[in-house]
Amino acid sequence: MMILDALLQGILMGLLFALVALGLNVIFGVMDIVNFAHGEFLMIGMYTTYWTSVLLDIDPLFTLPVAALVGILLGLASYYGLIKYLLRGPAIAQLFGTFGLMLFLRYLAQFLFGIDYRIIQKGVLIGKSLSLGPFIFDWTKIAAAALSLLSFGFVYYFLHKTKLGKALRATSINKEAASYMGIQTDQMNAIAWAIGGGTVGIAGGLLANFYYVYPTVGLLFVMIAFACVAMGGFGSIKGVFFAGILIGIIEMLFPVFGQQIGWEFLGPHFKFTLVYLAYFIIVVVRPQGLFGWKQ
Amino acid sequence: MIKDRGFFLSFLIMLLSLFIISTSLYAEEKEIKIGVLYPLSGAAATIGRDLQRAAELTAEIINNKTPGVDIPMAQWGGIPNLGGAKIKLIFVDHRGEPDRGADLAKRLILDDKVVGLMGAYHSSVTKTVSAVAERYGIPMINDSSTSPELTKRGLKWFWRTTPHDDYFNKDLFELLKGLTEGKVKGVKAVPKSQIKNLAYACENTEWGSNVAKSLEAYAKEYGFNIVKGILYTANSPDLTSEAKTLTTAKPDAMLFASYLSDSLLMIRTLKSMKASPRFFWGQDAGFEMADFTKTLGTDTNGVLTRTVFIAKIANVKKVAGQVNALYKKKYGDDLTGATARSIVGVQAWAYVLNKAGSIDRKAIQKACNEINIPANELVMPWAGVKFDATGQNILGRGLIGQYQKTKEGKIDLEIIYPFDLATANMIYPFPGWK
Amino acid sequence: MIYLEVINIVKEFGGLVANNNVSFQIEQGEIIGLIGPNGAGKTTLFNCIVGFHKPDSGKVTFKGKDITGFKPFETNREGIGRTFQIMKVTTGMTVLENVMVGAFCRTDKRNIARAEASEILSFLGLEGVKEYHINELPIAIQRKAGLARALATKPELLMLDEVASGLNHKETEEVVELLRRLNTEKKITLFLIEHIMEMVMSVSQRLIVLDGGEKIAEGLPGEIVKNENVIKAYLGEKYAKSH
Amino acid sequence: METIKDALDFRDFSKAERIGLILFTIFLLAFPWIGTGSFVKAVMIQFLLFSLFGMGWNTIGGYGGQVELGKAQYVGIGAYTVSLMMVWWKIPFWVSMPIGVLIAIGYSFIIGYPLFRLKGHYFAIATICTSLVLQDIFINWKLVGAAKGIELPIHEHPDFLYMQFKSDTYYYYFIMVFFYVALFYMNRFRKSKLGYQLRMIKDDEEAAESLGIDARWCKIKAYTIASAFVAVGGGFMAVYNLYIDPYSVMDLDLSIKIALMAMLGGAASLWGPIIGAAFLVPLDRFLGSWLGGYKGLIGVDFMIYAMLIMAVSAYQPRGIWGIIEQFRRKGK
Repeated sequence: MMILDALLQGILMGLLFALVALGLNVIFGVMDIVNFAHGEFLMIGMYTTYWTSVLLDIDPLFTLPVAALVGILLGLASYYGLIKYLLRGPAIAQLFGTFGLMLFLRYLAQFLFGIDYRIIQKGVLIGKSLSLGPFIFDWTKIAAAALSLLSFGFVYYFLHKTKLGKALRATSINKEAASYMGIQTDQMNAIAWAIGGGTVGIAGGLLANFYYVYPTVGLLFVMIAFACVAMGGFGSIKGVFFAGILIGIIEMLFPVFGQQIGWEFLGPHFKFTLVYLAYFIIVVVRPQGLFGWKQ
Repeated sequence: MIKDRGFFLSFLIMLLSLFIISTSLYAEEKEIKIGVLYPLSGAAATIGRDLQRAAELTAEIINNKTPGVDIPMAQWGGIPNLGGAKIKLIFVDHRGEPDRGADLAKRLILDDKVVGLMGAYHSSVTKTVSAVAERYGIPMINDSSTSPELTKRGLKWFWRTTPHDDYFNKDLFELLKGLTEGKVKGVKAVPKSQIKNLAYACENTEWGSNVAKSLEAYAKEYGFNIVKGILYTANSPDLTSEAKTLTTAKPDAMLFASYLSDSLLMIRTLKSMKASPRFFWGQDAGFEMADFTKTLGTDTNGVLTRTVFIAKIANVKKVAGQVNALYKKKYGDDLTGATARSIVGVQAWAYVLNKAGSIDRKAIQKACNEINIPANELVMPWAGVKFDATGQNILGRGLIGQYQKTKEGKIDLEIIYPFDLATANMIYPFPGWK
Repeated sequence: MIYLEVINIVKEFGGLVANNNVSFQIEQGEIIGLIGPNGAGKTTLFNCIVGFHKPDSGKVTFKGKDITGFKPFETNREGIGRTFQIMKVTTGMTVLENVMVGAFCRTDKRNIARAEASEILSFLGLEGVKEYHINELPIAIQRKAGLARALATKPELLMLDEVASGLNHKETEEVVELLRRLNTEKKITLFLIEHIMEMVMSVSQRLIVLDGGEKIAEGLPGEIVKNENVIKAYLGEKYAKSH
Repeated sequence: METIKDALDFRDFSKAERIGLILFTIFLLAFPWIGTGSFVKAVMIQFLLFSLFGMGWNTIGGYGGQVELGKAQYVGIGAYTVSLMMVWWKIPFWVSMPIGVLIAIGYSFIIGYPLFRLKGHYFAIATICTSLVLQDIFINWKLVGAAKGIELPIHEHPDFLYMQFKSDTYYYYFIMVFFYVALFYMNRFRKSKLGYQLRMIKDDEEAAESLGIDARWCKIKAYTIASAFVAVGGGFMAVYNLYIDPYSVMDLDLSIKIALMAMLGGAASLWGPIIGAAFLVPLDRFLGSWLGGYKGLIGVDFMIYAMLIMAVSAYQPRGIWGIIEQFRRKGK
């Protein structure tokens, strides 16, 4: 029973991890850039929801469009302000460019909003949970999971069914070929950043429903998001989805499982170690990740 | 070619001038300088800011005659035995990094020529800083690190005013024992079977793991039963599995050692699981910070925290109320355990300097070993400040407070333990969340 | 002993057959051309021989030794060198350094490597550009530098991937001349993929033609031009019939 | 003999660079006597230490072009070996440090073998993961002090064997010796067969393979060299700070800092990591020390730091050394 419970909780949490990682993956897929500042995008999404809901006194769930919009704008601003210039350099310079962006955003937030922890107190879902027999689920997490599914559905639909999405995918598969076909790489990149920023903005908005906000909060999630994207395969939407769930399950199930069979070393203090280890093993066996096609 | 050489020269000059500026900025002044190392940025920035505020306030009280505070030092207007010299605190930010702390300690000692050091909050940073102090033979008074090991290292230049974690954990078990004996204000004796099973979750740092170890030891000594103990990774994005493990063990009491971020998440997570232990205790740190109640609001009703200072102490201790009023007026918050400790730290420095009557290192060392600050001059509910041979203050003691909802729906921290200082009836059992 | 033998190589990429049952032999000292329309599987075949791809089935032997599934650096150590159609733009290394890397393949000493590299560069008439970075040079010289790099590993068999593409007429002639000299003076067996028919006809002693992953013809240049299958493959069905 | 001559041979550099090196050496030698304060000296020690780390990283990250972000685990291995051997068996630094280096080499082989199956971003994230896993293991491993870390006993009297001195000046000169050994080694390395092969791999791995280079093996070798360098620095950190814990010697931040300094200074050049450390270490320490204590300015030092990183990455991906070379080319 506990195992089943842990499994379900893990899937809920995993969906959220996947949503956080989704934007990172879209950006990577199109441009081959790992965005270190992704966690800070998340943080800004969270602050957006926090401030709009507190200042305008509306339910945090209704602030999601604002969070998404801010995310999109942030993505575009980052692209045109910095990333475009980084593209000339080698991978490592790109990595550190986004690393600089990460530091900048983090401490800008600290400068503007102070170092206090903030948490949203009021909201239709906040603090409420759903009891189903022996299982108890947090409503905010259920909502987050549902919206995560929705976002995945939307992004998948966008990439596979719309003209723009197809162009985006063409760019991600082969830049040169795409540019021969008249697709403007620059525009595609910007769109990727907009989608990346938007989805992570939504993720931040959802997270703010049950998570505290402070300037370095992104740090907690970004490593998980990295592992998630890399485990699933860079650039694969399907991959990031399943990898997120897998990470959620590993993180939730192993400690419980370990306790049940009395293996203390599997305890909660090792739960993320197990995630990283799982990533390492998976990529060593399958160097392109679970669903990736590029190396 | 010429251009090249020019570049290198200018590069060297730049480097050199950087060094020269850095040294000249800290030119000598005619004050008694105490170097204070706090985490002013980084993950613990919130607490570092509060600590700095409290320390500054205390220095102001000492340096200027402050009416309305019934501590002799408030009327000093400087250190009397040093010709009214003012205390100047030099704050540096170690960001919680031990090696940065050590470097800054060297700066304070050799560049700023401080008379002594204070800080550093994180036990790990205190370790490197005190090693530097020991190497250079500069006295260091530690105000706020609670790792028991710090005073077990045979250092000759290190003193600690605050009680350490072993004291606090012992307090907890005294409270539990008191519950079974009916000593707690407002609660009838509870049968031991109702409170026997304990579970703890401690963060996996040097502090948290020490707390866990000592909880295990005291549980044995006092005849309680630990049904589940977990160490978890600090700053975790998700604590569901930890909370789950705790709740499924169905303990009577849940005990925590967490910094702020984890304590917030833990409460939220347990709330969503409708956890309902009878007793809910946090070992300071996250649980006693101003941000804890500010962020969680009434969700904290009934939560116990160990601390060394509670604003309500003003009811039983006049000076505490006076200093707290000053602090609140200036910064809007009540004093907490951490900030009050910082006050005592600066105060201890003032008394030591006054007793030594000189800024000679040996004289200060001697003064530290002999100092005895009486209880009624402290904001803390302690029996005083007096160091033993290891440098530990043996007269300190802890408090256990409980967050209680007032009629107006606000949250107050009431003293529950020691029993003779209790300011309110204890809410028992823990009301849980609705 | 057969010098290089390729037996029934099959290579598929996700269901797409790139090479199907290709077999042929090369004699020592020959100059062989490998031609075929775009997508015929020429580069894949090269990659299967030198080891960038592992063939799904089939066998490659070199001087009697089975080298199927060898890694590229292993086939190189056996004596097979190769050049690339596209030189990835190198930013960090000069031409000399590039060639030295090749020379390091056979020696550990920097001085020896440098001497050998200089020798090869002067053989190819590249002394003048030795200190330039490759991406600063015109394409023809880049190609030559790539050739020099491969030559520095002292290959017995050199596999050239479109060494003349993108070059003008005069440059192409220079390359042809160079290849002949390599073959006669350095006794290197040459195996080249080429698009430019004129060039490949003039330099090759024998030709192998691939289409759709299969070998459709093999023979002397004169024969190949008249081969029905080849004309069909190159110019389309219609043209072949009317011809 | 020839090796040493090679290591000391700077003839292929421009005259300006050689003069610069000589001036720099004189400056370093004279530095403790210039009369600057101890904080500056401590910063200089950090600078030399991070140059050492950076030069190590430069083998795999700069010359080899691999995005390696897990060097902190080797700092940890070096630091822990020295500390544990000193605490448990009283083994002097000069014995335990080389052993630490050997352990680092062994461990880097074991981890490098699977690691270099990976490429690009998979590799980068895998290096972070291995470092985090090792850190977590040390955080939970009771035998090695777990999260508490290890304190080294403070000796009453200066002790060369255990590297215990009262004044930073001694530490300064020791790290300076390590620094120069590393510098000379790197000077040889960049001209060595492995150095050339790595640069080829960085430019074009396929072409490198076709030139008879076993790319994976080369990368493992470079990774091992880098690890050895970093482990030396780790050992030094232990005796210098007298206290280590998994958070300070194995943190991701440290890994990133090491790579960042080398990259920002100019990867794949001899001077790059040194220049990077010369800029970032003082910037980090001084800005933190100046601005850190002022109210209302929390985070400003980081923002300046961050803007500098962004500016260099965007303007000249080859780092500060790249900018200098660019100007020199223009000057010609």
